[in-house]
Amino acid sequence: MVNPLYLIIISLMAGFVLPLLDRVNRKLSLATFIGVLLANTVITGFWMHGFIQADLGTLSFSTAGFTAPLSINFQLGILEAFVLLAINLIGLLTGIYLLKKFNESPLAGMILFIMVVMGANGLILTRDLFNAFVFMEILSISTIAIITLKRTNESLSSGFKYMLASGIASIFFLLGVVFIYFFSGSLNLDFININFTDYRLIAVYMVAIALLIELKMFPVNGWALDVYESTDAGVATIISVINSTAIAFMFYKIMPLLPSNFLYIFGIIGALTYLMSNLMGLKQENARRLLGYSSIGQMGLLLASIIFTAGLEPVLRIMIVGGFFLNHLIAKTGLFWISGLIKKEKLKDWRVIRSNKSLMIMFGIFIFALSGFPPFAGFWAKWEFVKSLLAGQNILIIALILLGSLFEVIYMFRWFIQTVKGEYKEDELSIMPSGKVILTTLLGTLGFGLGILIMKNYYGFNFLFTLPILSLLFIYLIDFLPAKIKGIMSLGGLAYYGYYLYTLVQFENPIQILFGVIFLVGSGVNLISTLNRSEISKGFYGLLMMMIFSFGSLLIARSYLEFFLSWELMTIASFLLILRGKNAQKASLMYMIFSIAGAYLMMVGFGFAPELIGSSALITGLTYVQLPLISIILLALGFMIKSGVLGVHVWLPEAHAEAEADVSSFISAILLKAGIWGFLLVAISVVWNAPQFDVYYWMGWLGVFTALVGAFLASFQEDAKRLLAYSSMSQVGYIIAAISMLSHLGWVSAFYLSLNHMMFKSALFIAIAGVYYRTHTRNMYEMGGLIKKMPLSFISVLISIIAVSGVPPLSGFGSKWLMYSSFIERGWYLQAAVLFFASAVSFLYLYRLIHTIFLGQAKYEHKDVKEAPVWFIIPQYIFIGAIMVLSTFPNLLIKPLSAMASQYFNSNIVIDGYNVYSSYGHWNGNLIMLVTMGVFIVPLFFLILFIGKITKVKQFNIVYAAERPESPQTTHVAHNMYAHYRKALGGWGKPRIWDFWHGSAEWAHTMGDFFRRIYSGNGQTYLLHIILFFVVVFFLGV
Amino acid sequence: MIETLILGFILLLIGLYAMLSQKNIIKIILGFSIADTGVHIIIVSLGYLKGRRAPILDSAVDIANSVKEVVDPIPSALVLTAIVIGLATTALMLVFAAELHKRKASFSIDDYKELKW
Amino acid sequence: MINKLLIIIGIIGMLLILLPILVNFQSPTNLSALAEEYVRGSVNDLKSPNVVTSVVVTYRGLDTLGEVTVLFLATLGVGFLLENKKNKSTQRTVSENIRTTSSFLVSLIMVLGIYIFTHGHLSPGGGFQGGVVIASGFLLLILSDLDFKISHAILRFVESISGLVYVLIGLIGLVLTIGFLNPAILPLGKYGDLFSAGAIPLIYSLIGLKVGSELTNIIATMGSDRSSESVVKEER
Amino acid sequence: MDIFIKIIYAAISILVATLYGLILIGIVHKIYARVHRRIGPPVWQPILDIIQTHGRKVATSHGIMFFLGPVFRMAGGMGTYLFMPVIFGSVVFSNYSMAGDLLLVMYFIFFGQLGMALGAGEGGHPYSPLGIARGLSQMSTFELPFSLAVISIAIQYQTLNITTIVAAQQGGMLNWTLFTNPLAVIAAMISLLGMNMHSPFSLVLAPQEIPIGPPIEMNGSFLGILQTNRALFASAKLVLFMNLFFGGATNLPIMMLKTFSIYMFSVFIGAAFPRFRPEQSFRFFLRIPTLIGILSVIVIAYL
Amino acid sequence: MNSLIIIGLGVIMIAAAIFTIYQKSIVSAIISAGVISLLASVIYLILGSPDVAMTEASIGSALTTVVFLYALNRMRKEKKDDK
Repeated sequence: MVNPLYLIIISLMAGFVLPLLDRVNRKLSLATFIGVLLANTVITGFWMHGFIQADLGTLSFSTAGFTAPLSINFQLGILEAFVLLAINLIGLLTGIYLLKKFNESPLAGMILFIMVVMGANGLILTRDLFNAFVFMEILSISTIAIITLKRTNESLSSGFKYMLASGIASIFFLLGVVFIYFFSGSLNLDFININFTDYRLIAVYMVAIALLIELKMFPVNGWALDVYESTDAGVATIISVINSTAIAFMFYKIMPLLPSNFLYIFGIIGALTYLMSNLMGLKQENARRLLGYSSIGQMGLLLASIIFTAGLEPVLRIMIVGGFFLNHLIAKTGLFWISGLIKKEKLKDWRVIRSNKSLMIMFGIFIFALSGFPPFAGFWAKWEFVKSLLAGQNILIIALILLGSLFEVIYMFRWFIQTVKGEYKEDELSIMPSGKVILTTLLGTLGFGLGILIMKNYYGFNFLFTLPILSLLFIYLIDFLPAKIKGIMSLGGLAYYGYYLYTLVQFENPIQILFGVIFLVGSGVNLISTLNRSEISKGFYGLLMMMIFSFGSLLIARSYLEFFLSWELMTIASFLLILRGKNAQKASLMYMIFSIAGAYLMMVGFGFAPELIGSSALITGLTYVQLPLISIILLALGFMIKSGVLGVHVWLPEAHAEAEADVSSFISAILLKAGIWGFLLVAISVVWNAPQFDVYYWMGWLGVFTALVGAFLASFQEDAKRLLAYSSMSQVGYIIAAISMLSHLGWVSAFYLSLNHMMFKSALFIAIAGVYYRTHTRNMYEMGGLIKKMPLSFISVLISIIAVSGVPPLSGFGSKWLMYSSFIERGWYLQAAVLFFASAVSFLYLYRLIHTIFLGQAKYEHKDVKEAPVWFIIPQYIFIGAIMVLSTFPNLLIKPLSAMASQYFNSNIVIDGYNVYSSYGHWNGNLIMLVTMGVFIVPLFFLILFIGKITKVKQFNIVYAAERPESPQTTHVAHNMYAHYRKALGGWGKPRIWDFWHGSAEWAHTMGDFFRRIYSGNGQTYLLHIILFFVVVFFLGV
Repeated sequence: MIETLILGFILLLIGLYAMLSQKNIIKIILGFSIADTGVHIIIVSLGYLKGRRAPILDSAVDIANSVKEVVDPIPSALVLTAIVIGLATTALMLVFAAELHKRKASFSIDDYKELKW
Repeated sequence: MINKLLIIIGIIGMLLILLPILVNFQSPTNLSALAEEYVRGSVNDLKSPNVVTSVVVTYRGLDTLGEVTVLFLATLGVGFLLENKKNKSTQRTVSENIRTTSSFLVSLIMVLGIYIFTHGHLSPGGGFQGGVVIASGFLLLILSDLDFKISHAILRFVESISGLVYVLIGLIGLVLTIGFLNPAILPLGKYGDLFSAGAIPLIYSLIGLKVGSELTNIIATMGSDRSSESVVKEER
Repeated sequence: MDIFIKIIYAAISILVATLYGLILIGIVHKIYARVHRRIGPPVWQPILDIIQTHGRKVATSHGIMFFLGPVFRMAGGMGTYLFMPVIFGSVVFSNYSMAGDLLLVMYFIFFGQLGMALGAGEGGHPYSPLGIARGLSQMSTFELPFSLAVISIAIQYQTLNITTIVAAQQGGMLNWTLFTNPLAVIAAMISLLGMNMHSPFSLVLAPQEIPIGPPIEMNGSFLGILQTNRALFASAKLVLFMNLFFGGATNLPIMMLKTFSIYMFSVFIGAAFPRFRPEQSFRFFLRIPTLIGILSVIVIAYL
Repeated sequence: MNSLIIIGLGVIMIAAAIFTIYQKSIVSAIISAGVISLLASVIYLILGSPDVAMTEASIGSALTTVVFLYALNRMRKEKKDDK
């Protein structure tokens, strides 16, 4: 093992020798510069390798021929090696990134850079407190000096502020260190063996506070923001990554000295920093400063994780802290680098990034990584961290962190969406230096690879769970192919996947097969409609397959983590798919925010859940554990958010409406079912162990009102897709309510409805997609009379809406019958009445849908409209066919569904031939079909026989006050069709939930704006913050 | 020695007060310098043992019994380092101040808040 | 006004926090174990009468190396920030008397400086103090002789070489596997001699040279006149 | 064989119900006329009207859906009627009630309405969708109290099977739901006013606002079928109410008596009140009748 | 004896510190801050740390003051040049 002193020696020698070399040749000094950084990286790499190969424990290296505590010693363990490797690697890469800059500026820049890295290395390695002080000074002085690499008023003044703050911090640190020596008689961390209680506390307190200041904790971090904003991108990187990491590591080293109550407070400060800086970031419009807020937040998170993982086993601790660290390291480095390439201050000007495809992808990767999405390290870290915090009952910390994380997601994704979707002019194009772009790409790939590494090696995930990611990558590679080829390949892949799951994985539970049909067969049929894409559709199939395979993974997940992983992958894919829509900025952002909020609820919910026994699929595994109430509530809420339950439904119409036409059907018909699947899993566990009827009673009400409100909202829409979206919300409400009943019949009806909804909603969305494809509008009042142009679409819509409405004889009635029977049987009478009301209201929107599009007066501009493309027609008729078959032979479905539900409940429906008996009534689908056909045929024949001569008339030949109407626009009753009803509802018709969420968002922004006023820009105010922070935190702790 | 310790604390606080209350950047740096001096005095006071002499073991000291005769050398060693570092910091601060002044020709720290929020 | 109040609160708060230390302060009666080791070791292992020097140069040699680095960085930073243009020749003249007196004084000061850092292990003082003395000599020169121009190149050279040798001396110890910066790479010699205590005098001399050149550099850079039209390029 | 007999029985049943419904309408017209101090048309006038409209040689059609609309409507009426037993204990009049229960009947009502709405929609006349919008809205509101009443009696009799419900009401007037569960009956009867679309709830046909409403474009045989259905559907609804709330009927005369009385109830109310504006009507149903319905459920289920 | 000296010195130093803060003339303030360091070095001597005393005297009082004055000089010059 190479002596770690060499890290210092090499850097110092280089530092001293560079001024001489530079006299000879600048090239030489540049080579030396890179050589030193490379040597550091290689050395640390060897250590890491050595530590991975063999468990060497921690090695101590002393100086001056004496052992510690006489002399200063360095300690090298796997942790040190890991952190050192990471920061030296970033140092090397950033050094390369800055090479051009260094070539043009004075030599001092390079030396200072080396010294920053050396200071960080020394700070991490040393065990001597005073030595740490020296290295800290090296670190901060070199950092401050290098800030002026970019020479502006701003960077100078921010450097000065930094100096003042770090000056005070170093005074505290020095005093603290000396007092520690005075009280304990040693400066070496390994030999300090007294407790710092009573008045001695101040010694360690001062050291800790100094580190917190240097770590830029809230609120003593105003100067740091200025620095991030004003300095060169590369320098900001090393401050954010190298500098902060070294200090965080130092904090880790002095942790054993700190009393536990203070540690707790520092942990809270860390979490609070995370929350506050992200809250304040909401209002930020300057990209660099935003990254500054984010950096500071991440440091807070890192600090909190260091403190609150103290009791964990080392490997897990490394997973958590190391995960956050790596994530921050890579994402923030990448983002800062990109900011250096973009050279735009305003967030919205970043759209020029679109001129460079790979940079844009990297930007996305870094943002996803920073937001804690799989497979990046932050995801795993957050998962384990929340779990461990829960084990320690630190609810407050979880709340702070998750809320902070949510804010971070909000501004990061707002930025991302703005960047990816914003219009940009060609002349804004800027040519990016390709070397730096490659470097950034390398970094992004590294981050991605690391995540995959954790996934494969630490957790040992099955191939199936990496499939979503792999498919994305694979299709990205063949993205140059035409859409049809990719589509057919996807279809083939999906078919094989389904076959593979069915035959080889072998479902443990028939319910899995049901949802497999919904997820995979449904997706497969829906996929046909995407074959209509004629262009290349870059990126589309990759994301689509990623989403579909994630559905599959959800089905077979065997642990909470597998489930959550697949869930998050699904969220990524669906978010990006929605984002593809033309005006989907707002929609996709809302989708992301709500998804993340839901995911966090789930994460906490899973954290509370007891460990699973064995490795069977979740649907079996969950039956062996008893979920605590809190877990049930959180999980159910998380899943309900994804399903768009009342109160959190606001994302749903936007996402459905703004997504591309053939994507909406996936979202509505299948994605919402993923929420249902999760909700069902929780319910299964509950049913099997201790039925929590109270909670589910209220969830039932929630579902019922979702159904009602969804139906009303759907009735008041002008936009066809929005109407269908609210209709989906309404239907999901039925399903949620039915599952919440926790009864046999309830579940049968929920299953029945889930499958039915998948079919008819797919058909409807695809039909509307066809209409949109032809008419280029989603506003129903702009259509009309299309029945003559698009008869096939009309028929499929007709049959679908009959199925939705539940009018006999189609399969919809089956679900209604099961539903009401189960509600009455379960004793949920009022709920049943509300549902009945909801389904009556649903006629309003269904009629509106079919009438305003297909009936009434045709518009002139649609006179050349043709039938929808065949690729849209095929899947519709597959679904329609399935609906017809299941309507005629309902037992095909009822029997297996009943069997599924009777795994958990005593069956109380009897199936006798075509008769289905519940304890309240009966229903014979076959006979109904026959009678209906009979009563339909009789008047039909009568009419055909006796009608006499039929005269066909032209469009406007109607009895209209003896006048010919002027135009279809005035004659087609479509706009605001149910105005009376809206009026009748009065105050109930106001969009209160929208107002609530808007208000909340507004409030958060106002709060962020309010708090960030403390950063007055005045260096002296920042000093005052520091002093007051010192005082207040001390008295809080005491 | 408690007297010097108190003195050190007073100087530290005066220095901090100056840093917080003075608008003139030179005065702020002076405040830092005073606080630094205070810290150094505190450190040296902590190493002092009553009635002992400097840790230089020349002929005037009984070498065999030296540990009973000299003051603690460690704080002195630390302060040596700290003083030099203090100088380095002060010099850098002053250069920053000078450069800032060059841009805006103002001594007041209130004039250097281009960046905020 | 609120600002003032907060400042007062802050300072009083700090006072309250620090007060317990004063109240509980007891002057120790014995050296700490570590200090005792140092005192003994300085005599026995290092043969250096000045314990502080032993601690600074040997036991905590890494600190000192770091400290030199900090100063080095400050020099760099100062130079980096104040990119000096050519000195403007000023018309002010200094009397011949002052000039000769000062050059005489300067040579005395230099000798004193060298004495201080070479005797660092024997008497109070050492590399830093000596270095400062040397720097003050140069300061005197700058003040008295306005035409005097210090060659930055030479300063850089001295600075670099002394720093490099310092590190190399440390490295020798590492290569000999007796420890980085171990002064025992040279014979320890006789207690109390000038050439004793191993490499301590050598190291201290190098430190003296380095500190001297660095400080001179700082002074020279800061003191040098800068023409007002030398506007540093702004990056925007 | 069985099936054929069943079909013949069903045909008889429908014929009787249709004629009865037509005569009921005639009677109502007569009563209105008398109230207005006119002589009025003869009671069989509706039958003559139907024959007359069917006799038209020419019919105007706006398209397939327009053509199918009346068919749907008629099928809806026939189906609704056929899925419930008309006379308790009678084989001929038990219809196809074994195909499903009360829920089926309630939902089959929508079948005809939906079909009619679609057919009328294709007519392209603005009054049609206006009328339909009103009709659907009002339907959704009066279904709420009605469904509450139905739920209430389902709880009361522990079944949704109409035959069983009727059976439970046998053995004297006091066993009728009217007396055993009066709240539910009140709620349902108010809904019936809406269902029958008599004043004050005659929003859909509203002569002064949107004359005739949805079927405005219907003519010839289309109109004839619609008129036929109107009679059949009216009697189907009455039979449903009779079965659920008034003890059903064991023979034809009792059935006629009971249904006539129920019908007269809505006719007299209609003659007495002026028409509501749409939103007034919606609000009305969502308030008092709904409250009564909820009360009836609560009383039956929890008290 | 030592205590008395120290208290005396201390009072002067504190006075100098306060003078530094409230003195309008920056040059005087810088000089008086230098005085504090100089007196501090006396205190170090009393506390048995001649090494520190030497360092403080040379660096703390002399060099620091010089650096301050130089910096001030630079700024002053700026002002003149500006006018």
